Amino acid sequence: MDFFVLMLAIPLVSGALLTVVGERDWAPNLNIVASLGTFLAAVGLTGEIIANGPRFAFGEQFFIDSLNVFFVSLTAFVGLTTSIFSGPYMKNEREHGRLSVPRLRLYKGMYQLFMFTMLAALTTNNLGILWVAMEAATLTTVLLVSLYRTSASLEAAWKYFILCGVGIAQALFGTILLYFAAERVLGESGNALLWTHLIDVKGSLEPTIMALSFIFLLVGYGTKVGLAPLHNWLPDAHAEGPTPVSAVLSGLLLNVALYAILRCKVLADGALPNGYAGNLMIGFGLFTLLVAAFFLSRQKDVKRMFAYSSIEHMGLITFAFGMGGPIANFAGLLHMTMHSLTKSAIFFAVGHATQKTGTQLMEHIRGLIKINPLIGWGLMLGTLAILGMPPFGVFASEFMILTHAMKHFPWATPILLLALGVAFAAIFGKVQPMVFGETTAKRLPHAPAMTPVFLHLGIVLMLGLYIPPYLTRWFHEAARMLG
Amino acid sequence: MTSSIPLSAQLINLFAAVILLLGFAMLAQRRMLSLINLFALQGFCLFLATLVAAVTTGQVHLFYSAGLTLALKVLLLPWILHRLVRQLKVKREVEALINIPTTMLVGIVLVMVAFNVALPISELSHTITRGTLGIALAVVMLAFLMMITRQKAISQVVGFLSMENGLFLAATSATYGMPMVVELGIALDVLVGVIILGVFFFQIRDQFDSLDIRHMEKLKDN
Amino acid sequence: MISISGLLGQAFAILLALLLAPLLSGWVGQCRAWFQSRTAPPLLLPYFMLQKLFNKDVVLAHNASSLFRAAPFVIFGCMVLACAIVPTLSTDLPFAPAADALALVGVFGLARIFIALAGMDVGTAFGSLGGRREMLVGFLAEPALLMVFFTLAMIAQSTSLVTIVETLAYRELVIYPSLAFAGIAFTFVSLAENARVPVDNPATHLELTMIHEAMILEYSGRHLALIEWAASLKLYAYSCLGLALFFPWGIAPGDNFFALVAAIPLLMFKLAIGGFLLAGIETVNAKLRIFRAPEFLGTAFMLAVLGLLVRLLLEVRV
Amino acid sequence: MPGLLSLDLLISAACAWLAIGLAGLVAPGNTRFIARFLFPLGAVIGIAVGVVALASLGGEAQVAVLAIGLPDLPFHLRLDNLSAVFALLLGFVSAGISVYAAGYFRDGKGTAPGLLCIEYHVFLASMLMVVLADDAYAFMVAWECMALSSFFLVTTDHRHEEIRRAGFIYLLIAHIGAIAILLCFGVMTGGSGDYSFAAMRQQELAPFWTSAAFLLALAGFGAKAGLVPLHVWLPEAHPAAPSPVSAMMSGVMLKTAIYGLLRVSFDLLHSTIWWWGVVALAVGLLTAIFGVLYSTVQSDMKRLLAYSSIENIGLIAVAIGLTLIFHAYGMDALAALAMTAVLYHCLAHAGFKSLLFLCTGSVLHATHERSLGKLGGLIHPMPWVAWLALAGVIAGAGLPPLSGFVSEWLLLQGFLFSPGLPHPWLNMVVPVAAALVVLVAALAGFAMVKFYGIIFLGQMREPALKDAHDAGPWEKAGLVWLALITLFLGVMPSTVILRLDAATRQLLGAGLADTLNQQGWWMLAPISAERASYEPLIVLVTIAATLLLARWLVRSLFHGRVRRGSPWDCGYHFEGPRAQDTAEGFSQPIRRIFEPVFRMQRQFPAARDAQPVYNVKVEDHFWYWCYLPIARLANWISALIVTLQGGRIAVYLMYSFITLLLLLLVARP
Repeated sequence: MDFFVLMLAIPLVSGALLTVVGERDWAPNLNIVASLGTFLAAVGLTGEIIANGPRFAFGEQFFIDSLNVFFVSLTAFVGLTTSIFSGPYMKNEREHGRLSVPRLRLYKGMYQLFMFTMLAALTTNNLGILWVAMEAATLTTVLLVSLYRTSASLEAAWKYFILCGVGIAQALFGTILLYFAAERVLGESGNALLWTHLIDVKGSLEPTIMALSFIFLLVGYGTKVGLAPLHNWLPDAHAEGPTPVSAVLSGLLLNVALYAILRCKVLADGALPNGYAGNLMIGFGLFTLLVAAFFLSRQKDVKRMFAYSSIEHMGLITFAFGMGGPIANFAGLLHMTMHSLTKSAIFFAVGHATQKTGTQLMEHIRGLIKINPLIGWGLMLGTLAILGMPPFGVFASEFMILTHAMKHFPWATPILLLALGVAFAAIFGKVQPMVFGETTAKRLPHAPAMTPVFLHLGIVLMLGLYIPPYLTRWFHEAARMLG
Repeated sequence: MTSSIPLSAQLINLFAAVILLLGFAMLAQRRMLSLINLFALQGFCLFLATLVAAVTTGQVHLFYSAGLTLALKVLLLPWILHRLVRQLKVKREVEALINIPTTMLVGIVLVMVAFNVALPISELSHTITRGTLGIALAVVMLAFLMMITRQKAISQVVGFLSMENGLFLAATSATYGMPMVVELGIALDVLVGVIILGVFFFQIRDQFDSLDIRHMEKLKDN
Repeated sequence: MISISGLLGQAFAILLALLLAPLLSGWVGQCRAWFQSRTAPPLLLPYFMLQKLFNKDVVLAHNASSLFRAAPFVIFGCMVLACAIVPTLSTDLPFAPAADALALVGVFGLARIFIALAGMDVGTAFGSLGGRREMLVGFLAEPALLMVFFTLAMIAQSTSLVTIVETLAYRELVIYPSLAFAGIAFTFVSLAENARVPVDNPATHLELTMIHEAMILEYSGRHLALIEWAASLKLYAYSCLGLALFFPWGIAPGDNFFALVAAIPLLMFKLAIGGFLLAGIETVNAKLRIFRAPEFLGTAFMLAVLGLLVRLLLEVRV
Repeated sequence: MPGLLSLDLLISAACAWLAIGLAGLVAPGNTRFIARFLFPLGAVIGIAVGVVALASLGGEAQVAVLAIGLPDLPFHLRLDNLSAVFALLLGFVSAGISVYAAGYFRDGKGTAPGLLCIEYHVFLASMLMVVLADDAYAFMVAWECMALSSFFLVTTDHRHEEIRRAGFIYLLIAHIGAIAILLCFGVMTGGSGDYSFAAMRQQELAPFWTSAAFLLALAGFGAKAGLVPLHVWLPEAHPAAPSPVSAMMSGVMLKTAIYGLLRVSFDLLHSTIWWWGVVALAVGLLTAIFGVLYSTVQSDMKRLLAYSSIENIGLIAVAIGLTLIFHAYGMDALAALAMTAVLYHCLAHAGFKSLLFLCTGSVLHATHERSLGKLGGLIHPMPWVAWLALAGVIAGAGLPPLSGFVSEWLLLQGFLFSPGLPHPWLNMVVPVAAALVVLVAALAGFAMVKFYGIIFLGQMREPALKDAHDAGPWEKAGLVWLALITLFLGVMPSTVILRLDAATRQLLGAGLADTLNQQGWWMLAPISAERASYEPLIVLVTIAATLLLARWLVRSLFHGRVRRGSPWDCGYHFEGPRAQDTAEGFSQPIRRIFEPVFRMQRQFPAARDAQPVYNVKVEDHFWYWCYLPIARLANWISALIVTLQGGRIAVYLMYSFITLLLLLLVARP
């Protein structure tokens, strides 16, 4: 059977199934098995693409090349580890009485559907379907964010819904404009939203329309990425939702939104001269980075703080892609990978830490290393990794971004370094007392799942010291595709 | 110049103008039910505009679009909203952030901006209804303004839906519709979105005893 | 290369230093008494003192440590080395390359550290007070002394004492204004380093202002003898250093035996004059409060730096 | 090919250290296995590193490219003479510290011994990689690993708030420094995008950019080395860390920063501009004076040593400045003299400061007390530690015949040549700087006397000190090893400098070997014997001979009776230990004379207080002048920025709207 169809079908079917039977004892295992199946299918698909080159599916509606297969495998992998993590996490939540059985069902069902929407968004060739899938991803996660039904989580979900809904409406307007421009070249054949067709004619698209279109797309999908000042939903949603959801939001959804921008940027670059799109992204990236860095020092809630850290890294990645060129794109892709892996690992550790201490307020979390060294070290190493300390891979990508910026955009380097320095001081100053010191934590009814944390960190560590050649080739190819 | 424009285009332009007018009306309207009715009316004009475009060009999927608009924007969504308003007992909008005359002035400025932005594009368009793109953008912006100024969750949602109307207008009138699969997807998303919102309203009212979004300002950093 | 005569001359210089040093202290004491219209103690009093102290029992405090017992010997060793380095009679000193002017300061510093530590060892109030003040004087005096040496080293293009003396004594006579500054600074430093008025008073006990005496309060018997001997050796070394640097005439060049013989009375004559002047200075000055000492030494430092600048400004032709 | 062998051996040594560290994780709780087996094994490897580096001195540079690293930039490694000098330092000094640590980490308090083992050995391996790295990425990775592992070591006992704070400040400043270093590398690539050092050597930069690179390097490496005003982490982190770690950080890690500065200034950058030297000299002098003054007024023995490390780093920076000045004017023989002083002081300081820190470790173990005010008289229960510490103290005070004096002597000799500089201002100002160097050296003596006298001499200030015990055999072995290094460096300067010559020759094209070879091995005369000479062995032998002879004569001529009695104390009633100087009292003259330098809060007793309390707290001006304003500024900015997140959804929508409008109106192409 076709790997691609399997990869989309498994989460869709299991999502539907879990919505019905999600309260059973074996439901968490089904969740894991489904994620594993998705992951294996994604691996198979990756192998196929690497071996045979790009391919279509469902006519020309879906298209998989080395760029999006990279995102697909990353998404499927983090999806798998998150499902492993969420098993014990959700059990503990239920023991604490924060979640009822129907909610658990909702969680598992929506989780799989969310994976489906992301995978669909990543693999579609049709920019319209991309939009539909992005909107659907918002809808599924809104329910996940408000899972606890507390006033705070409702507020967060409401803001998430409205802001992202409005944002994504801008993206739709951008898509319409794009279609408008493409139609003039491609005619009304219905192919005018297919990326593979658009890429062939990108040079002849009308620049005025493309510029407007890209602005709308950037503002629209940028809201979803969390670019400042469109980011306001992000910390709320991350902090108030269940931790596995924070992990996938931060680790995956932001990537997918950025992926959407990247696809549009390739078209805009073809139509517009002088790196217009790139400059816009550089501007947004730097502003986001700087703003997020200064936000960090005022945080009290641990998940909120790491949400801002995600914004910061998204700014950095946007900046990298804005610079363009093979090296910066490579660095951007690498940084996306590292950020996804590291940030989800951090959220896993944070999730257990908050369960143990019963609070998300950092001033009340102390001495994690004492009550459970694995959680403590997981959080500590994850934080150091996300702050760009070698030998973790985040440093590798930051090094490449910085060096590239120094070469081509020297004026931006002080801003980058200032932001990174401020972020370091803010985050590390808060995490260190949480990990070290005397403890206030208690034992959990279910043993925490720390394997995903160290699995992620292990990969990040390995990639910091050694990037296997086939991965390099793959990244290079993907980076070349971005121009 | 004007005489050379065919009747169908004049009709579409007319409906587009009415949609814009309704956008202003919604901006000024405080009563919740009237707001929803205005929204339904706007959807109806959209339906008419799409229908005219469909008849003129003879494209089949525009007929589907028109049907979809009629079903969703004119009938289903207003009906759901009506039910919600009645069940949640939300009568009136509380005083807006900015008073209504000022809002209208800002709205007029926005319309000028939108026209200005859309002007270069309209000149490039070869469809008969190229002027509508500016109007569509203006409707989107007015809806945006409405979302900013309103204090009730429901009126924000109406604003959101009105924005979708603007987008639909752009899609159907200016470009003669997107590919069918996309339009279906969009419609599905809107529908699911409204249903989820409906569920949400009840949860919000249970939590906050009100649908006033001013209660939802707890999550902040300063 | 090292010659037999050189070695003999070196040994003789050391012996002479060991013998003459107490005499110099006695002479200064006698002059002081004259200045103060007192009956002078015998000139050989320091020798009697040493004899007496060596014969006495050592009374050690209960908690005196091994360092306390070792320190007098170390200090004595340092001072002997210092006397061996300073050209007193001849410039043919096999030991001279072992330490130049900078190292000489270091050797004095080593002795200072030991005496300060020994002062702190028993743990009395006076002992640590003395140690602290000694280090205070030390860190103020050393830079000034170094600057003096720098001035001279720049004149002679060398820090080797022998080379300096040879330059000043045997080459054509040039008037160096910088030397005047350096000389005054050196005098100031010598007074401070040898625990003389106006910085310290060697003749007092039971004063809260004492420095040197406070450190050695707990010493007795042969230990005290060695320390006293070392103190007079230090005075001798400084005096000879001053004479060698500023009045180098008469120091025998190389292994000229006759010049060496002639140098002895000349040295004694110069030392006598120097001792007399020292006593004079001590008499006309009052002991300074301890926190005036930094000002005093600061002046010395300023003078030394001025000397250096004068040297650089007026005397160096670039 | 035998040439490549020594680099390979060093790489293997780094791997072996890593392996030892990982072995510690196998049985993290087994103190016996880790302390008695792994740490001594690490020491053996340390000696091997030292020997290999020593053997490779003077040889051709060896390069290797590892398969790890970035895709376009694999790890380049290079062993040249400069690296070899610092690898030698690392190897020999770390051997002593590791042996000591084998006895020190016995009870495994706080962090588990296995974790300590891995942190410690990763620290060692990363320092070795720092000196071997030959491209910016490898260097940065090793550099930050070094910072990170040492951070974890510093926070070993993380239960205390102030230790965590110390660790935080340390890592923060290390990170800022690393950023500056990275920028410096970026500047040095000159836009070529090639980050290997080999490519940087090829770059011809404009003077502006070379100066920028130098200043960035000075700031970046200065942050690690502890140059003012980036020193604030140092007096916090050193006392917080376990003593072997303090020893390692102070003795070895600070030197890697010096290594980096030398590598950038003399190897990677081609031209030298004279004012760089002036900057380095000025910063160094400021650092040295600041460090030594603060070191004299400390009441915590490890803080005292930490400030003393700042002072020594300042002196090294002064020497670097002098080297730069000479080098800029093409006076390379003199530059070599000053460079020798730099390298020698690195070695000397590594030896004696590690020794002193380890001694404080033994004291800490024996008494559980770091505050000088509660120590005293420890020479009685701990004679070994006390006498070995004396060697460190003499070297630290810069006195003959031990190691510290040699480098100071060389430095002063260098200063003596500065009037020959062909620059109308420098040839006058620079010699005067020498006076300040001497002031620093003399004040260091003050600090050292305070350190030694208050810890080891006098009466015990607390009754519990009677139960103190001397160091164990492992600790003694480590201390003796370091004391021997100090002694060797002190008395055999010519031998050592002849080895160092290869490094100065590589960096400057000149060295001291030619002149030194003309004289005997015992004589140090860098220019000529007439010009200046120093024979520490003769000094030592003379003093020792006189001492022994005097003792023998006194013993044989006189009776030599000894009685014990209570102290005389000038006839006063002999008070208890409270009558001695406290740590604060001892430094009172310094505080008084240099009052403006300190930020002091004093509390005086009133005349009729029943329990008079005197309290003095000395703080760092720089903290209030530099750091707090920056922190406040950052705080203010972030307070401003968080208003973006005000909680109102209408406002959020407005941001989005305004952004869109702005882009539509302003940012159209």
